[in-house]
Amino acid sequence: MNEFSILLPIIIPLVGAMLVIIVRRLGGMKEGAALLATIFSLVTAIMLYGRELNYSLPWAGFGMEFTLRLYHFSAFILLAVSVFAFLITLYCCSFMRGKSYGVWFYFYLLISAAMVNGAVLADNLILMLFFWEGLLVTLFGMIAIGGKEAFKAATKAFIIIGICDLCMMFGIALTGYLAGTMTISKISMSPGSLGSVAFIFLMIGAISKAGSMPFHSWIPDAAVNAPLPFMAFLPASLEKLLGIYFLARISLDMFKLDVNSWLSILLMVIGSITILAAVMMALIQKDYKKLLSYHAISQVGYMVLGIGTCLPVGIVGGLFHMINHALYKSCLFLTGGSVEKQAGTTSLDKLGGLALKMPITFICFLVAAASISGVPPFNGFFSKELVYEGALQRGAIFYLAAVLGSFFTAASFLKLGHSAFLGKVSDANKNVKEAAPAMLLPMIVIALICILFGVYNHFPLSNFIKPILGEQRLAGHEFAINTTLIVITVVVLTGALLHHLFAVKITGSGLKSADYIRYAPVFRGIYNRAENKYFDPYDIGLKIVNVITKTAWRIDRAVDWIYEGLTVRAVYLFSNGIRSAHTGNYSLYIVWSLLGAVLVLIVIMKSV
Amino acid sequence: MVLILNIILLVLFVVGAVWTMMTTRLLHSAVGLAFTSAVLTVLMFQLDSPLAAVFELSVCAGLVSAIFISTIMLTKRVTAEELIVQRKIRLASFWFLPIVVVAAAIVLSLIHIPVDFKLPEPPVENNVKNIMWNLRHLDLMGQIAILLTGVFGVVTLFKESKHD
Amino acid sequence: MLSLFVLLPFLAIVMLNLPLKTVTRQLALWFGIALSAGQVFVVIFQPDVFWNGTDLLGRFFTLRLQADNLSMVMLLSIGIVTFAAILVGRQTIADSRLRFNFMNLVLLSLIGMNGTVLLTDLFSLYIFIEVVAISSFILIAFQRDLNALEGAFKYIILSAVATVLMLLSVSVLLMAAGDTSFSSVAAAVKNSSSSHFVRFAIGIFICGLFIKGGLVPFHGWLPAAYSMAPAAVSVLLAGIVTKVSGIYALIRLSTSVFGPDSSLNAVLMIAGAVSIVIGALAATGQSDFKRMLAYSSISQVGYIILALGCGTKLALVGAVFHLFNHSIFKSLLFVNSAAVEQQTGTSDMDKMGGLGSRMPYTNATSLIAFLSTAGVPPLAGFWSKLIIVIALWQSGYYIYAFIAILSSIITLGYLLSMQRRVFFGILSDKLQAVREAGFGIVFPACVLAAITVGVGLSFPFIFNSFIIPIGAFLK
Amino acid sequence: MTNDMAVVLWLFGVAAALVLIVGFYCLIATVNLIRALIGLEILTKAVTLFIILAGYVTGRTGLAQALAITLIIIEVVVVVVAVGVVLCVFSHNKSVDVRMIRNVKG
Repeated sequence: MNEFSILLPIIIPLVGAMLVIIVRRLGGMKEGAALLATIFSLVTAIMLYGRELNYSLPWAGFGMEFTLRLYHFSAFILLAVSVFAFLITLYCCSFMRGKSYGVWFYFYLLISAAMVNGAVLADNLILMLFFWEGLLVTLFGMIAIGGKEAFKAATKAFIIIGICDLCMMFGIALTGYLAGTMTISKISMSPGSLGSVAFIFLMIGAISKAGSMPFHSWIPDAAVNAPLPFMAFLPASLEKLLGIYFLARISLDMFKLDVNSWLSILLMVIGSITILAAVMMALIQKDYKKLLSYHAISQVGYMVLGIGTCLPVGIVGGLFHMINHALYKSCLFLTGGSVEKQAGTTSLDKLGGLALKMPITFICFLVAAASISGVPPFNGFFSKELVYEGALQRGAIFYLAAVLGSFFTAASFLKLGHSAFLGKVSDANKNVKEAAPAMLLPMIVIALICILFGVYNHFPLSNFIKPILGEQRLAGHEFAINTTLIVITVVVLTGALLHHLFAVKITGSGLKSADYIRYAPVFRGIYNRAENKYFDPYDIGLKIVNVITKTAWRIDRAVDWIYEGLTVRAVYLFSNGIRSAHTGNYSLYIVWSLLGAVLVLIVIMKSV
Repeated sequence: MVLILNIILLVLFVVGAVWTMMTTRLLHSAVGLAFTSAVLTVLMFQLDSPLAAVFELSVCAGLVSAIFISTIMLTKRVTAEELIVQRKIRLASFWFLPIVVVAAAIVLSLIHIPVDFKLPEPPVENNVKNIMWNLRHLDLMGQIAILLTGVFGVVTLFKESKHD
Repeated sequence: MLSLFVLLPFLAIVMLNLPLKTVTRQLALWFGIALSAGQVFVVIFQPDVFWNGTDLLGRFFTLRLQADNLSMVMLLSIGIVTFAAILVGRQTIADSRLRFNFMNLVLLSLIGMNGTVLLTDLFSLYIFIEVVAISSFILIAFQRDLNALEGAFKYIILSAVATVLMLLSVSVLLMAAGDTSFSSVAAAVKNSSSSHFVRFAIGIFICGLFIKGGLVPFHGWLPAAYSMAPAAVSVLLAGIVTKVSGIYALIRLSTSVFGPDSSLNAVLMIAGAVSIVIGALAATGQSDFKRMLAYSSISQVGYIILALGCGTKLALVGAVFHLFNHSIFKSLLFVNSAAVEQQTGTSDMDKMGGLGSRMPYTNATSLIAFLSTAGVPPLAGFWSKLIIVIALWQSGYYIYAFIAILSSIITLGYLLSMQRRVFFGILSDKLQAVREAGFGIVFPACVLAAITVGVGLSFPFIFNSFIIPIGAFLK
Repeated sequence: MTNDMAVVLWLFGVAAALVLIVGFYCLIATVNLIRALIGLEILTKAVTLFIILAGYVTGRTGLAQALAITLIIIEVVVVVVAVGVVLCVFSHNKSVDVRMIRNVKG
């Protein structure tokens, strides 16, 4: 496998995308082509894993070379991306059967896979930016094909991420200027005054891609009307992988954050706020997919918090949480997809009692829900433990936020599970059958991986995550299980269960279990405002833009009037005046001449 | 003695000009013009340039006045009552001409601008005939051209063209 | 052999008026065409037999004529414009007797103009300006139309006022200098330049020439005379008469005789700028074709005087070059107006429209002419205006440069509206009978247009060889 | 410049200037075309006097007379042409009133 093979992860999905279009034209099986492409890319990812490859090509000059670098961290991300791409395509074979936009979905899926591979492999900041923006375009495309309503969400997403990418561009330029070179592997500097500014701008780009708090508002909108596999593919897994990968690269390699720099505190604060605010919003959702999307946002908080601690244990926890979250979040979205496909709707008040009708989906849901809430044997628990330990070392407040977050996560998933799968079967979905096998297979596979990563967690830790930090960082940090933390988490989880049972007894139905929080005195005001998008930066931006365009239009009208109205009328006014002065009476002309002569004489005689 | 004669002549000259302008009847104004021209001739004699004086007398006083009188004859006779109307209009627009002239006379006589440039040395050639005929041929050529223009002017402007 | 310029037309007139009337009556116009074409040929190709051959006539007369580059340019433009005017006259004047008189008068004005351009004496300048003036009075009035007579009368009265002013200053200068030749007057003005009388004389003379040149406060007669004169005469008048008798005299006197004098330059610049602006504004609202062209020529003459007032060598070159260009494209515009008037019978633009389809040549040449007037790049007008603006800028007169540029925009405006109203648009039903003007008018139009385009395109090459030497007359 | 010459210059100058003013006033204020031409003639007389005076003062009476004679001839031709124009106007309007020839305006 010579060094050209590093280009394969980018080229194969692209060729696959073209293939899908061509096959579609000739009337063949577009799903087949897509599957073939994803299998092929999975095989290459597996073969490439564990190799060190470099590839460089002069591209645009001025320090912008087409350099790619494959090492364990990017190989691991490549592997994860190709796994998810394959599973999602498999899932789509049946999910997309009835949909008209199937072709375009596969096309965008393959291209975004290529873009993420490219971004991860890229060793030059500009090249990474190129792929980063490619992903933005495919994201917009994938949401937009969801229909008229989805287009609005697509533009919203495009604008938010677009603006953050602008900040990232500025950050890249600044870093390039400070470091003198654009190749990522060569950049390493301590964040001085200008360096921290560059770090903040890059961080904005990373966490907006990952979808954390300040830039999250497009995800819930997209969740409602974008095609569901998109939610499983991009926001749940790929975006998180890429975003947190870049966050890790800038904080570990490029800027070498250390414990006492205010940037790590900033990261941790953002992480904890994201955890709490997003999960509070998730608690009150009435729609299956919206609830899951808010959870996607809150889980990012854990990762950001983990990396923000700058402690080896925290960073390892954050990275491990990244891969775990990708797993169980996509699995949850897939279960949501099968519920939507079979029951026809995802709003919780119409669902109920599907457990008996769709047993496998229910089991997969249980496994994923347990792991996301951090129930011990599953993978979520272990990565959260590491993050808890890191957060505790850095400050009790962060640890408290993390634990509270997982309490509410557990509560909301109990609510979701109770209202969607348990309870009496409503007559509408009496004859609901189990989802098609092609949809079930990916769910089962992912659930199994969740269990695998949970029980044998030292396997992913030792050969995926630890090498990222390198030996010298990990020296002297063995990850002993901290018993007190485990006890607290177990207590918290049982508390959540009891609270759920108690709330169900009071309100009578799983759905309303969280309503008492919704209408609590303080929370009601915040929730109402949040409901009608009061805090959403995107809508504030829209209002400002509206005002600007109106004033610009008025200025334009004024300039037009001055230009046409004023000058033309003035010229005609003067010309009429002058023309009417010529009365045709020659004695007037003689008077003019004599007056002119007097003036000339005054000027000439005066000068003597 | 000569000075007083000059002053009288100058006053006559100015009064003749003003009278030419003030009279209502056109014929009188033509006669006034001839009179002014005659006074100018005498003045020229005073300034010892006799040739120009004779020329002025014969051409201006004679020929030009003849032209004017003939044109006045050609145009419409002015009836009596039109005369009265014209006199009223004339007085309306010309009554303060003499006042302007008298005021200008007083002003000009008060301000006395000294001749502040040095006069050139006496001329080498002072004989009119010699200057005109030997030194300034270009002027002669110009005069011939003007006379020819006058001829063609008369031919085109006065000749009754066939159609009207 | 400079005197031939003045004597040959005399010979022609005498020959024309010999008793054998019938033969000369038809050939009359060909004499004129031959003479003006000959003059152009002589000036362009400078045959040395003509220029430095023995002046056999000169021995009999002491004419004291003298020609330098400025007079060369003037002689050239006199030749071209007279050639065009005679051709247009041949086409537009129907009555053969009138055509014969027209020819004689044009020859006389040719004598006057050639004389004015070559003479070196202040009083003969007055005489030859009078020759040109009287012949143009008669030329304006010779078709006896009431409006033309009114224009002629106004021109006579104001021209008389101009001559009175000029003679007054000649008498004062005679007192100061003793002789009326340019050199002695220049010497007198130089050594007694601070005296009130001499400055009064300079001022009065300049005002007389302003009236003759038609600059704004003194321009009353110009629109009436130009617009109401017969077609061929307005070509001659607008093309060259006012330029020779007014502008050339101003250039000659203000540079060599009255000497470089700051207050005189200031007066010239103010008069120039005012006439540019008022001429352009007055032309904007016009509905009569020739009256608009009259105001436009006031405005363009303003450019020449503005450059003259600026005083630097480049400015003077710009002024003389613009004078030559303007005489070409202004006479071209009047030739087009003659064609349009002959075909449609009126010069009121509101009654015209869509003539472009029926009169392609006139349309094309008028397009070239008005683009050159407005100063659009490839054409001659642009280069001369460019030189003027650069010269103004270099010598620091930023406001005047700004006025020059701004009003060339207004010029483009009203000429564009003229072109649109006359040539573009749909042909109204009354004008269906309109055909392209006869060869007699189209040929001079094409010649003049060719000159404008030729000078424009070849400007970069002839700039150093022909245009700069024009300034050589400036000491 | 002897002082009696200065006195003569000053006397004749004032008189000629006065006549000049009368001539200009007539040109501007008159209503009759022919009277305008007469005003023109008055102006010419004043100018002739100025030229002769200039000749007398500087002793160049010869040159002054030559110029004056030329001037007179030119003015005669101008008046003849002007009268021709006036007569043509008269043949059109049947009147020599100035207000009748004011229709070329704007």
